Amino acid sequence: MVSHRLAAGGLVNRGNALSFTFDGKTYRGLQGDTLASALLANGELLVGRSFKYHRPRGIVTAGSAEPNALVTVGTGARSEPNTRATVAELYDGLSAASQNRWPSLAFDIGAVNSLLSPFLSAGFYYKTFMWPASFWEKVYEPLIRRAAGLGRLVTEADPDRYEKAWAHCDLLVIGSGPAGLMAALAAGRAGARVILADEGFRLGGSLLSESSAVGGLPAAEFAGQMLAELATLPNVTLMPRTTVFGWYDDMVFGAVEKVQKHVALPTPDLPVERLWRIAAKRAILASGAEERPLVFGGNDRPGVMTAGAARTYLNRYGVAIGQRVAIFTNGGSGYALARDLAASGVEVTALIDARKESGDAVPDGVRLIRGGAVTSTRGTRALKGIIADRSGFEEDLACDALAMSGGWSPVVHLMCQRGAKPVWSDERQAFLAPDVGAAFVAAGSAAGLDRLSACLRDGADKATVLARDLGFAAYEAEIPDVAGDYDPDFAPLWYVPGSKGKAFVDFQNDVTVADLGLSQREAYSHVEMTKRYTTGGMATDQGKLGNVNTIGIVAGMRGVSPAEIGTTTFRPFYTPVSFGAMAGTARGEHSRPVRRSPLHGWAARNGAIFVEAGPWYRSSWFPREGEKTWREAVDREVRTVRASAGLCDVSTLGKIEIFGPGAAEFLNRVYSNAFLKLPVGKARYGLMLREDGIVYDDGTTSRLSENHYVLTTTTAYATEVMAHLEFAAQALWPHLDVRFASSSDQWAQMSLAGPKARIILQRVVEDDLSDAAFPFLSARTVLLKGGLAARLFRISFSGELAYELAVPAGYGEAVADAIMEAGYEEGICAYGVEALNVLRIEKGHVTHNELDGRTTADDVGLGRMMAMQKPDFIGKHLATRFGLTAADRLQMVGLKPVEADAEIKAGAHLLKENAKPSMVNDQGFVSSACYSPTLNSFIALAMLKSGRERYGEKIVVWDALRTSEVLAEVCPPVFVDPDNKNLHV
Amino acid sequence: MALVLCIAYAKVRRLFQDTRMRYSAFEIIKQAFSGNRHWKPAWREPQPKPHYDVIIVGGGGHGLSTAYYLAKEFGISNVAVLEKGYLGSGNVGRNTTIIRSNYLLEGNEPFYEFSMRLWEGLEQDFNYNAMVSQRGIVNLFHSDGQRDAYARRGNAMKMHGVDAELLDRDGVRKMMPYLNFDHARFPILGGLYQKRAGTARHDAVAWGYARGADSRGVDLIQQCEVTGIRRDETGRVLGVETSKGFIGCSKLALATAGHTSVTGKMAGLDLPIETHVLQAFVSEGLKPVIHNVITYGAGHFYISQSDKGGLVFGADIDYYSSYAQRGNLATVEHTIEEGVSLIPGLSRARVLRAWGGVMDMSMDGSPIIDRTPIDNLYLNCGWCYGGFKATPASGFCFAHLIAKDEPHYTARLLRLDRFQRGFVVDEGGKGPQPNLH
Amino acid sequence: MCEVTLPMTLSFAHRHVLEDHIVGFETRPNPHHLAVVRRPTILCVLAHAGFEGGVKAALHALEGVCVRICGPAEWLVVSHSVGPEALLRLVREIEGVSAFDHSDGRVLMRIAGPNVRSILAKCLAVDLHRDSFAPGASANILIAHVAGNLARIGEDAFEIIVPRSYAGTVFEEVKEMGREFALTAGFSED
Amino acid sequence: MASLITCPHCGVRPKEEFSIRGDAVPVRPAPNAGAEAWYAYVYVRDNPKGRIQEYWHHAAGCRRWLVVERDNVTHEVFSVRDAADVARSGSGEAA
Repeated sequence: MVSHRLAAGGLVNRGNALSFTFDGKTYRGLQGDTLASALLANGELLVGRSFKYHRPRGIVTAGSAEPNALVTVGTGARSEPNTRATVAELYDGLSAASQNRWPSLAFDIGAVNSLLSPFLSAGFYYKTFMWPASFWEKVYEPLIRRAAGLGRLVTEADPDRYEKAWAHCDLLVIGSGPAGLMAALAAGRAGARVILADEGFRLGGSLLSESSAVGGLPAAEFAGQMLAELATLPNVTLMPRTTVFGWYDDMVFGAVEKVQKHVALPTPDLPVERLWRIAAKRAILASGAEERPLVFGGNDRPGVMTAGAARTYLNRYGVAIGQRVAIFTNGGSGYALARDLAASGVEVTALIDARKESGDAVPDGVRLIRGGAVTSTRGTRALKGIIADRSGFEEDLACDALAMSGGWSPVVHLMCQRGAKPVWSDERQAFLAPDVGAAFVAAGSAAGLDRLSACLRDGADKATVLARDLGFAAYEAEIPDVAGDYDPDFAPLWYVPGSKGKAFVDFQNDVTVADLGLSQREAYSHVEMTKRYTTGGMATDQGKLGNVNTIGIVAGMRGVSPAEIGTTTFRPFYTPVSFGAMAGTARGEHSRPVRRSPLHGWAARNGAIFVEAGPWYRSSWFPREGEKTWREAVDREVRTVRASAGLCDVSTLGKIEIFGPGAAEFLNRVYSNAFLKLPVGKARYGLMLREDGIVYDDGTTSRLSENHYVLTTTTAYATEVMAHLEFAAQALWPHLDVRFASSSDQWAQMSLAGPKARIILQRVVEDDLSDAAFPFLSARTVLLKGGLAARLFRISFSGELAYELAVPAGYGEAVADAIMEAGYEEGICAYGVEALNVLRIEKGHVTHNELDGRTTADDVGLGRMMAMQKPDFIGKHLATRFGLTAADRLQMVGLKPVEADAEIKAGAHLLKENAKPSMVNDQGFVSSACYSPTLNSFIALAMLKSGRERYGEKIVVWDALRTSEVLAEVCPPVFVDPDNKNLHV
Repeated sequence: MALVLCIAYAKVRRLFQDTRMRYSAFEIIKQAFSGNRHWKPAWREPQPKPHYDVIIVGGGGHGLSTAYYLAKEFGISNVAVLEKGYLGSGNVGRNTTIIRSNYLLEGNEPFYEFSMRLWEGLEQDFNYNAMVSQRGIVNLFHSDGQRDAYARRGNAMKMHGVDAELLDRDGVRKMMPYLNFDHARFPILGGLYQKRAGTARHDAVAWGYARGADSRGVDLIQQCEVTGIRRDETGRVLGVETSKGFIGCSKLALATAGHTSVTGKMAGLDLPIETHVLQAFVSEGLKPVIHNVITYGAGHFYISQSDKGGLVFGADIDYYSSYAQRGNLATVEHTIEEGVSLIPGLSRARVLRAWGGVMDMSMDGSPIIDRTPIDNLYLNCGWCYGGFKATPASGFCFAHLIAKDEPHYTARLLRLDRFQRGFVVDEGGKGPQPNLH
Repeated sequence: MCEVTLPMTLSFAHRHVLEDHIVGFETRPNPHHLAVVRRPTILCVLAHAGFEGGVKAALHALEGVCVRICGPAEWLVVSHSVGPEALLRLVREIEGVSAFDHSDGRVLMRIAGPNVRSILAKCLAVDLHRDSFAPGASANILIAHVAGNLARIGEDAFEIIVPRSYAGTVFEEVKEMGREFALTAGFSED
Repeated sequence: MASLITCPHCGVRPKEEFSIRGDAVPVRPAPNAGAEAWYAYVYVRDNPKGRIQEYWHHAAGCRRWLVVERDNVTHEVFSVRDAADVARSGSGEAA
């Protein structure tokens, strides 16, 4: 390979050589290179393969719109597919590999598709692969899928860190080229909080590629000088390597900062990428302009790139894109490149200008072909020559690089992400930024300006206006002179007539002019349909490079202005954003915040197995030595509770302190049952409905003093119920004098249940707990021995004599330990939510398995809790609708298998004996099921059509999903102590 | 005169059917040898006639499929589809392409299974490859309670004769080893698997129906925005005011999900609907890695990989009312957090594009296919997240309703008055708050 | 009745929820440090309709307390010198007040250092520039995905109060976000 | 709006701090208003395209319910008021 690095020039650090590999081969680059510039410097033209035809492809741009030079960077779990080599900052040890080729980049079997291309026209797959029907999944689709995609995703977990942050500023400047720099400086000097963000690793934007002198200095030096001043301003934040990818409502911008993408081994103290949400009062889009490729036969040959890219490689990286460079242009841009190449001593084969005349200066010794065009190119994996056509006269010119310039399109993407469409300008032959209001304006070439001097002034002017608008004193910026400024003005040339071979508009997706023609002939004429049918603009560059050409060509085919065609919809993201940056730290075990019960440590010490329950980890069961299955542990825990006593952590229940003279009335309205007359010192079970008459949640509420209640919710609905009550208090009945706040975290709450519960608890509690002194449903503050105040409630979910004791969270573990010690001789055990579930099923108590958002109070046998005599409560008025009171509704029943050892599982459905399974015959379903060690049988709660009329009926528990059918008897849903004798002992 | 018109019409209609170009491998080869210059337009671009038997408002998936089935199954082809944008510019062009029939309730399961059956024969039926790919869907569960709920759903499916399997953790791992099994906040316990579910190429569905309807004589009129509904003194619909003038009709059918409240209001309808935006996303193209459709049970996240290699995924709606087809960053982040939590390897992939679809969120999360209090006005709306998979059955059942004035059996419970009568079809049990469905 | 020999009086050890998170050798505080206060007094105070202004004024008049704003007519009253019972008695004397002890329901941390705002910018969305969140300001706010309360107690010092059950998550997340600045963490001396 | 809401009590806050309930225009009927009124309150939504009022709950902030008046096409916010103030003023109209 011939080195393409020039002896001098560029902003690369020639004293710092970096070693990297591409497809296993080792190369040298320089600090300051991108991977693309380093590959070019090494003479590597072929860097990728296209999507459909697997055509050999080279680097086309020097920026983020690159469609071809996509490589996989990194190895192992750090592999990153589809990385644009043109923006990948080179570092020592970088390892890159080409994609979408087999067996190798130089020899790719898939290239046979190119020969088949007549059959693979746009949308061909919609017209075939339909016969026979079964072949799509079996034959055709696997073939298509094998060809799909570009890079390969590694499925290992990412070893690196990511962060997210917020930033706030008066003015966000997007882009650090001439307009952006001047804007930041003007607003910064005026005292505004400025953020200057740029996707590049070196700030300065196009100034870094410029050969003009600005303010008497080389452009890059001028940029350096301005940046140095900006760095001294405390109110200015410079954010290199930061791509603003999205503009969202309320002037919030999404940006991603590559913090450590330029090191081989990232330090774990920093993220590799950081997602920024930038809340800006004002913003300036100074994102520059994108050069359009020209569309002619073979315009995708490796060695063909945009003139601006060629100029960047030359001026910024000191790399000539070839030894003999031809230039094909329709405007001043090609001339600027010709002058710079000539000045650097690179041979310019010919400068072919599609225009018949222009005032642009041609450097000495460069052959100018006016009114000419390139109609095709030669070479397979690298450009060997071009066919230039002037007035029908064809000439074969040997060259190893071709720079093309089809004019410039302002980069207006961000401004169009919120619905506004860019506006076609006949004068500029480009789509310009829409007016999106005064808070966000474009400046410089993003605003359609062309000359450097104009861009510098525009940036300063616009920032001055915005800063003044925010109340900052106006600052008149001096605008530096530009020596060697040129006019990149151009004449439209959408497509070179007479082109031979494929002329591409979308390089990556292999969309050609012929494909566009086909889409129009077939009536996919709206630009969105054209896009969707041809896939033009749907590649990883999202049409940055090709879309305007597509629009121009389609406009030409239809004989209308591009304005009439319009653009497709711009949507985030400006450039692709890693999932890692978007996820930040929320991944793996940290994907959601964890809530820990104050009794977590106690449960862990007692051997608990924890289970995820919403944000919580709840103690599920407490296996003891010798217990082989969870069932053994649960059965023992249940038996112990029924025979003696058990202690269970119920701290996760929601607890709300309710105060005020209006509290009673408030509770009376949010619960379906009566609450006005709840005595002080008493708890009551309450049922809460939604306004549609369906049960929402249940729990107990206790009156601690005249105007102070504590309400409990289920664990699952704690958050929702709190919001529901706040809504009722604030939006429905603001005149009620009631105030409340959550106290869920204040209390460690434990349920002590079982016939021995009182004896054990009395050993810890000072107050008299006899049934007379503390009867069922008592609720009040008691003193523990030693003086600690606690709340004690005599309520039961298990159906046994039970208490719930609440102590300040920090004491929870100590108190639980004391109770366990106090109950040691009674054989007390810790029990978890699994045993709790068995206990409540045996007792016929409902949970959200039954209250699944479709059940009424009556459905679950709680019809008596609908206090319809109350004038109003939430859910009262729609609860009487026909559908909610129909006789064939599902009602809660119990089920007992006819054969005791037959297992019933929740989720099974119910069928009449000998009935054919069908939705019409479906009788209901099993909502909860368990093995009952008390009854020595599986039991279940089920929702059955007209269930309460069907006690005694045999019914089939149909579980085809788990291939089980069990005959069961329908029974009342309370399996133990139906008369509640145990509660009142 | 009328007779002459009828004969002329019949001739024209036959002409369309006769000259309809059949798509096939043979045709592709034949066309290739003439430089692909002789492909015919997929559909006409007609001017509206003064009057149609049926006008369908909305040229999205549901409107087009309704037109197709009206013409093909019910013999009504004097039909116009009025589309304010381009064909398929509704949510059919803006979704995550999932098709499935794994529902719980009697109001839904038979309907979506009917849709699934239609999907299975769709491409041969309308001679267009919509890439219906029955690659299977796995709904992951992460707790015992969730397993029970999925078991209940799977058994409901089987009750209706639909395929369903309950996978355990090992079964899931075998099928999708790249999921987060070892460091998950919410461990994967198993999944409900429907093999026959999958994806379809969304745009092609619209195009296939459009081409099929057009070839049967339906006028597909694009860039034609309905601005009003003209009714006589009895309230009957006479026709619609449009950006292309007044167009009369005997029956008017609305298939404008996302904007149903707006079009409904033109006829004075008040509906149980709120409009919300749902974002969806696609990654850069990657070599095939995800072979089926996955839903994450510990959050709301779903993902599949397209035949082009892009990972197509989505999650929750943005929760606020919106008619803007764009969403907010917080939802993007949330969605991708869910994704990386479920599939750690996604971290180094890149998301390419986000888009937003506006949806009718109904008050129980289920759609409405019904007559309205106005005699000759028909309603198809309330599709929430689920409209794409319903496209065939929605069109078929709506066509049935329009043609016969009685509901198709599978859509009989999707009635407008179900809220008033208390027969909601609340698959999620979330109650009357539309953004929770 | 069984006889169990349990002492007539029990003494229960109080345990801080972050004991599990701050273990082993405590590093010397760096310039960036996260200090967890062991047992502050924290009351939740609510004013009833019509008494908002009076309650607010009376709370601010209390000695030895800091008043943190939660929302309209809702405050956290924090003290490092007055115990919960005593403070509750004082607060309940104010007309139109309802209050309860939340000292065990909340965890209080202080974070300080020259780059403290950069650390917090990774944990919360609000602009902490002194023009919009000056020393003395406090508010309920989402911190590390958890609803908590933030107060600015100095130019480069903030106080974070979060629910006890979530404190571990918040503590770990703040520490993680502080790695860039070598943030240290430990129980405070007071 | 979709990014930031200016809470009347807490100032500018991100969307993540809020949960959203839906249309804030329907007013809960009197207990004896009749089935039709209750049906309309619970189920029927005007759902206009344009200016709307919506309930937002500042769940991670002051925990107040807010009535956000906004445009559901442009996402512009016109006002954010405490829901209790709106309810006390007797109607959904601007006080």
